[in-house]
Amino acid sequence: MSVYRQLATRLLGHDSLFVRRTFGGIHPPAFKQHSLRSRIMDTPIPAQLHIPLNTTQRESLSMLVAIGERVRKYQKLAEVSLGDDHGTSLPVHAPTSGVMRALALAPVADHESSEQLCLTLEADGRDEAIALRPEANAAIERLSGAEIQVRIRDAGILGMGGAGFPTAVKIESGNGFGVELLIINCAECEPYISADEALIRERAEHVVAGAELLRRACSARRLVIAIEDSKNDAIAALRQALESETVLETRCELIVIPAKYPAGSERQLIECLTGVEVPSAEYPTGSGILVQNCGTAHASYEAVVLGRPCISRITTLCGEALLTPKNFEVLLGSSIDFLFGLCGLKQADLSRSVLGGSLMGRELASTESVVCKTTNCLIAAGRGELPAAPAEQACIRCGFCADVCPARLLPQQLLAHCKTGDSIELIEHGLLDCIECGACDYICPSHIPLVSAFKDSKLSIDERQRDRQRSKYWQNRFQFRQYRIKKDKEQSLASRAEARKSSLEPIEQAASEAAADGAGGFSKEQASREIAAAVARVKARRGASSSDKDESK
Amino acid sequence: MIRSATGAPFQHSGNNISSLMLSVAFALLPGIFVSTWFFGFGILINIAVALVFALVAEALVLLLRRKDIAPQLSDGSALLSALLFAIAVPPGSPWWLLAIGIVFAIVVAKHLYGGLGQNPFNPAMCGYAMLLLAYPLEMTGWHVPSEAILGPLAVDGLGVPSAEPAREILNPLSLGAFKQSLLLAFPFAASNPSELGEFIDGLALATPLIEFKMAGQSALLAARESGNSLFARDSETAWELVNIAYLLGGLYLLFKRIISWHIPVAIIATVLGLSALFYSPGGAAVYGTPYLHLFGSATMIGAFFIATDPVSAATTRSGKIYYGIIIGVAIYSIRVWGSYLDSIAFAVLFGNFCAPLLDHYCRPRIFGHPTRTTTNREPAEP
Amino acid sequence: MLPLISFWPVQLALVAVFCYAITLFIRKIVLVALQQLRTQRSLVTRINNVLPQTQCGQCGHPGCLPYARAISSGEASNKCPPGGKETLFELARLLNEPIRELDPAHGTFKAFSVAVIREEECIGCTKCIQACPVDAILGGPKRMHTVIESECTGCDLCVEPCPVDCIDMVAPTAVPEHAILDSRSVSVQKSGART
Amino acid sequence: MTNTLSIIIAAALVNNVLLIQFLGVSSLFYGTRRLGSAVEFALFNFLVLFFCSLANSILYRYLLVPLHLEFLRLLTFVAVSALFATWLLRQLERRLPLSARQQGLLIFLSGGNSAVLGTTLLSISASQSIVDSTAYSFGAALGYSLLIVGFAALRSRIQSADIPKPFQGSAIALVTAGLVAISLLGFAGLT
Repeated sequence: MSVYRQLATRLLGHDSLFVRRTFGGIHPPAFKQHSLRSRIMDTPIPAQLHIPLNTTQRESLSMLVAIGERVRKYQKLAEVSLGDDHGTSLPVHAPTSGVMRALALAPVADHESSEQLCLTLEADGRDEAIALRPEANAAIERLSGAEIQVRIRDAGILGMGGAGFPTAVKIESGNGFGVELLIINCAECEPYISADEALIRERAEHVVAGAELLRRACSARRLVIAIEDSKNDAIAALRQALESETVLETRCELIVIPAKYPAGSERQLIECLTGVEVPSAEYPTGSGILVQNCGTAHASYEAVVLGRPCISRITTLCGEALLTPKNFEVLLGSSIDFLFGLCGLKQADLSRSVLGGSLMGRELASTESVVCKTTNCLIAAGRGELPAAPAEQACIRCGFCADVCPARLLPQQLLAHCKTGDSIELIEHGLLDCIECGACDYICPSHIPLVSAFKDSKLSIDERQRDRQRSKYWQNRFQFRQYRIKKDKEQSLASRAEARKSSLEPIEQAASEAAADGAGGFSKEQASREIAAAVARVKARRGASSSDKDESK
Repeated sequence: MIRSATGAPFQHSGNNISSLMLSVAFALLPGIFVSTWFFGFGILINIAVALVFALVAEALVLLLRRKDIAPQLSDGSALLSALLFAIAVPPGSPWWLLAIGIVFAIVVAKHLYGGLGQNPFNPAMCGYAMLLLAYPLEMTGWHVPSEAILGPLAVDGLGVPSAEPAREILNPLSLGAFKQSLLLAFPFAASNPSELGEFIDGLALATPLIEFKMAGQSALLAARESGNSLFARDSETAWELVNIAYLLGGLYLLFKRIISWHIPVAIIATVLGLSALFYSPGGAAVYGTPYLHLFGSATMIGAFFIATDPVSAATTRSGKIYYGIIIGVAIYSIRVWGSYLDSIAFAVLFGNFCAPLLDHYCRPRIFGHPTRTTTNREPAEP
Repeated sequence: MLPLISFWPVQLALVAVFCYAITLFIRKIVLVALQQLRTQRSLVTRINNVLPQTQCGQCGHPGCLPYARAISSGEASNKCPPGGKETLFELARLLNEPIRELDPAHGTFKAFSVAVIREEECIGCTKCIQACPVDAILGGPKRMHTVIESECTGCDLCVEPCPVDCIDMVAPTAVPEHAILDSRSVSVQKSGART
Repeated sequence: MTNTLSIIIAAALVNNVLLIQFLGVSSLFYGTRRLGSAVEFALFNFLVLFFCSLANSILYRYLLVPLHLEFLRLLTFVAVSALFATWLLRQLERRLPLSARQQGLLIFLSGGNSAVLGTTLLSISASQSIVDSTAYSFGAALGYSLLIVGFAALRSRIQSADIPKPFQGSAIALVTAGLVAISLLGFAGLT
């Protein structure tokens, strides 16, 4: 997509960042005011923490502590390999001091996986920390991009917005493309979630400093902080921080975008600010743009400046079933039960607990799930707050869904093709460009679960494409075999001719024939005799074993 | 498809089909009110009859198909179809005409395709067009309650009253007029046949477009200028007001974002443009003024209420514009050059026929794709 | 109302609009035709790409490519059990035929399974090695054979020749490496709206 | 010019070959549901209809009438149509194998289609000059093709509909054709 690339460069070369109207979107009631009433609170240390390790496979884990060992706060517990394609690993640190008890699968409040391997840490309540080594300002200014990147990696920072992509990997993925623009995403457009807003209101300076560090890490030329216009306090705080901030060597811009869901979606945000549409199935880095969440920026600040690894995050606790909804700085591995308890959960009122916002969230099967690095919001929905959808009615093709779809898809047409299962039409209608934002479901007068249908269809398309890939592989193997057989035949013909001409050692001749003929090397009669004997042997053995089985039964 | 326990989203806007349908029905009220004011109770009787038959037909079909009756009856779609159909059919039509039309609409045009949301053609207009083809005589003139003053009325073959006024139009809101309308709708209720015969022969007042088509516009103007008592209640003014009432209803729908602007604007602009293009005061009278085309007949209700039926209309934005243009052109050409008097029904049906094609070819460009056509991401072929 | 436009310009305008519409229509036709021309040549390849490439021969042809050739010259497209419903559907779509049921004469749909040799019973006769269409069986004469699970197409062809019936078809234990997509197509977009 | 235009419109819409004249209706129902191949089919039929009826009317006007051989016209028309359609088929099979395979037996419909003969006969009876009959042929072929394409789109639209069992398949296609015919009847008198 060199056209887009050029366009991006041209646009970014000039002072061309301004707010554009993006297509679609909805304006759901936000329900953020309740959790924003109080300041961010620290939680007490729970008796037991299940620290999620971001993987389900023990093989990808290299433990640095033993079960039963005493650990201190900030101590590195394990390195989690991220697979070959990332080529790096993610460290996990102890949120408090205590004794390691177990390593087991446990439910986790993560958007992608419901279960992860967790390390159980029995807290001793003393909260003994290993000494952190904060850097002096001068030292920080001397740090190179690569060094910042290493520190971010060592702190084990994941994308705090919810997608959970390792930040260091994301930064590195931009290196090959040359990132022009870094956008710090403070939009937080989804209802209920207010963690980022709370964070900015109280620690705007850290966010800005972290943003600048991220910019240096990916050597972007421009740095933009994007925030929705509904967050007045946060905007004021950011303005103030930007004015007072002295570390910045480049101008960091604050751009206020209109509040709309999903304005905070990566692609939509980029389009809104730059007018560049990130090409389908490509990452924004291909267009020279990198987007990081403001929580990530804050964590990066803590990691680089304070030397503090990522052991906690800001999580919104809200919902009508909570007496005092608020934002907490939660230690990773705290259970949701514990957190709800801190907010005064009215158990009788709780109808469902949801991770994330009300539009893209996931219902949690159990409240024993633990907080991980991507847990941005936990909703304890009261009775009638997030009700189950009424019975689905027929699609009347009103087109409301097409009007709100940020990807400009036609959900009503997609639905018809989902019903017939026509994967080719589905791909042509752009199902794979669906970002599953749920705007169509929100607006649909017939209460059709469109996103669920699309997710299912995506899965089956994915499976089909996997089959295709496998077929392609088999096809290649088959063709290679044909080629091999042909070549073998030629070779054996040639070698026979050779053998007839020259007087070779008989053993070598036999060997060459064996190599050429596969089954050759001894006479046919002998072979068949041996096979028959072997068959008889096996039959005898099998008869014996089956009678053994009979006896054992 | 059943919403799985964990399926997002959990929040909903609160839109639902019945409230949409009821809003559309609500927006029809001013038009219905003005029509009643000028043309009497015929339209209300039409609505009542059509509604009863529509609901009964729908319930029967659902019963036959062993589906839940209550949720589908209460979604308001049958109600809306019946309303639109009843407004289209001339007041004073006998009950069986309405029954045949609406049963055809509900059963054939809607439920044979599987019910709400799946019919490719607008049910109300299917029923209406079928009646227009099958009962042309009953479907042409609007009966207006009247009273004989000078003996029997001479009516020419086309239902246009001859020059001499033989009857006087009753106040449409009077009790006598109501009785007449009722008897016209339910002929079997008449106490003696002669009473009925008098009404059947009674005065038929055509819409201005029909009149200008039949007699030429100059005749219409002449009749009006001469102060002919036939036009005591000036039918053209009445039609203007009716259309303005429907326009108001349509604007309400636009304001409530129940319909999008694309279809009505495209239709109105096309009709306006074409009629302005062809009209010349000295030229052939058959073309009619743009004003007459917009406010003289059923253009407004067609543009705002009938063509925007979401089920049978095109659904993409550009598709909606083309859909409106096709309907507009069809409306104008059928009115001016065609042989049918009413053009909305046929034009909308023709638009419905084109809608799937438009939906297929007028897709918007998907986010992140350089061109409108999505490339299939299959592995490249050698 | 004033005469907006006199007679001749009106006609000209109408003719112009009409000609424009016709031009658009013809252009569309030409584009479609050109696209078709481009895809016409590779009919066999296209069919072959839809087939599952198990090379199992259940269709009565020695491999998928020969069957693709046969289909392109008119043979029925419902003879491929390992392809499952998707292959039936896609073939019907490609060939513009109504979707038919699988021809029962050629087998039934089965879940994907791979061959496993019970190694203690193997006598090392190499018959299965010769039968395997994708060289997924390792072993030499008089030596124990084994199936490379990730390469096996589940074609069943090795089961028949084995003189001691020591080959079983079992459900695969893991998704083979090469079948894992590079995770671009679907998952890239998925996380888009989060943050 | 106006005359030509009105002939085209009349032939395409008002006297549509398929649904008003009921010539070659079978191609509507056996026709494909996929829009892409419906367009191909329609294009093929457009060529057959237009060129056959054009060739036939030229033959008729400039050969049969001057030679007073009008009684041979049916024979000639059938022969010419069959020849042309077969030739076109051959070309299709040779140059566009995928289309030929996709259309399958369907394309034979177009060769032996009553619409071909009907259009020819109507075009020579309905028109005065060669220009008129060209316009008529063009209009008829256009109407035919448009209807095939539009109908294919309609059918693909109702493909996912929950149609009652007794009406699935051809029955609902017939009902749909009837409704389309009603909508086309509205254009009656358009000249």
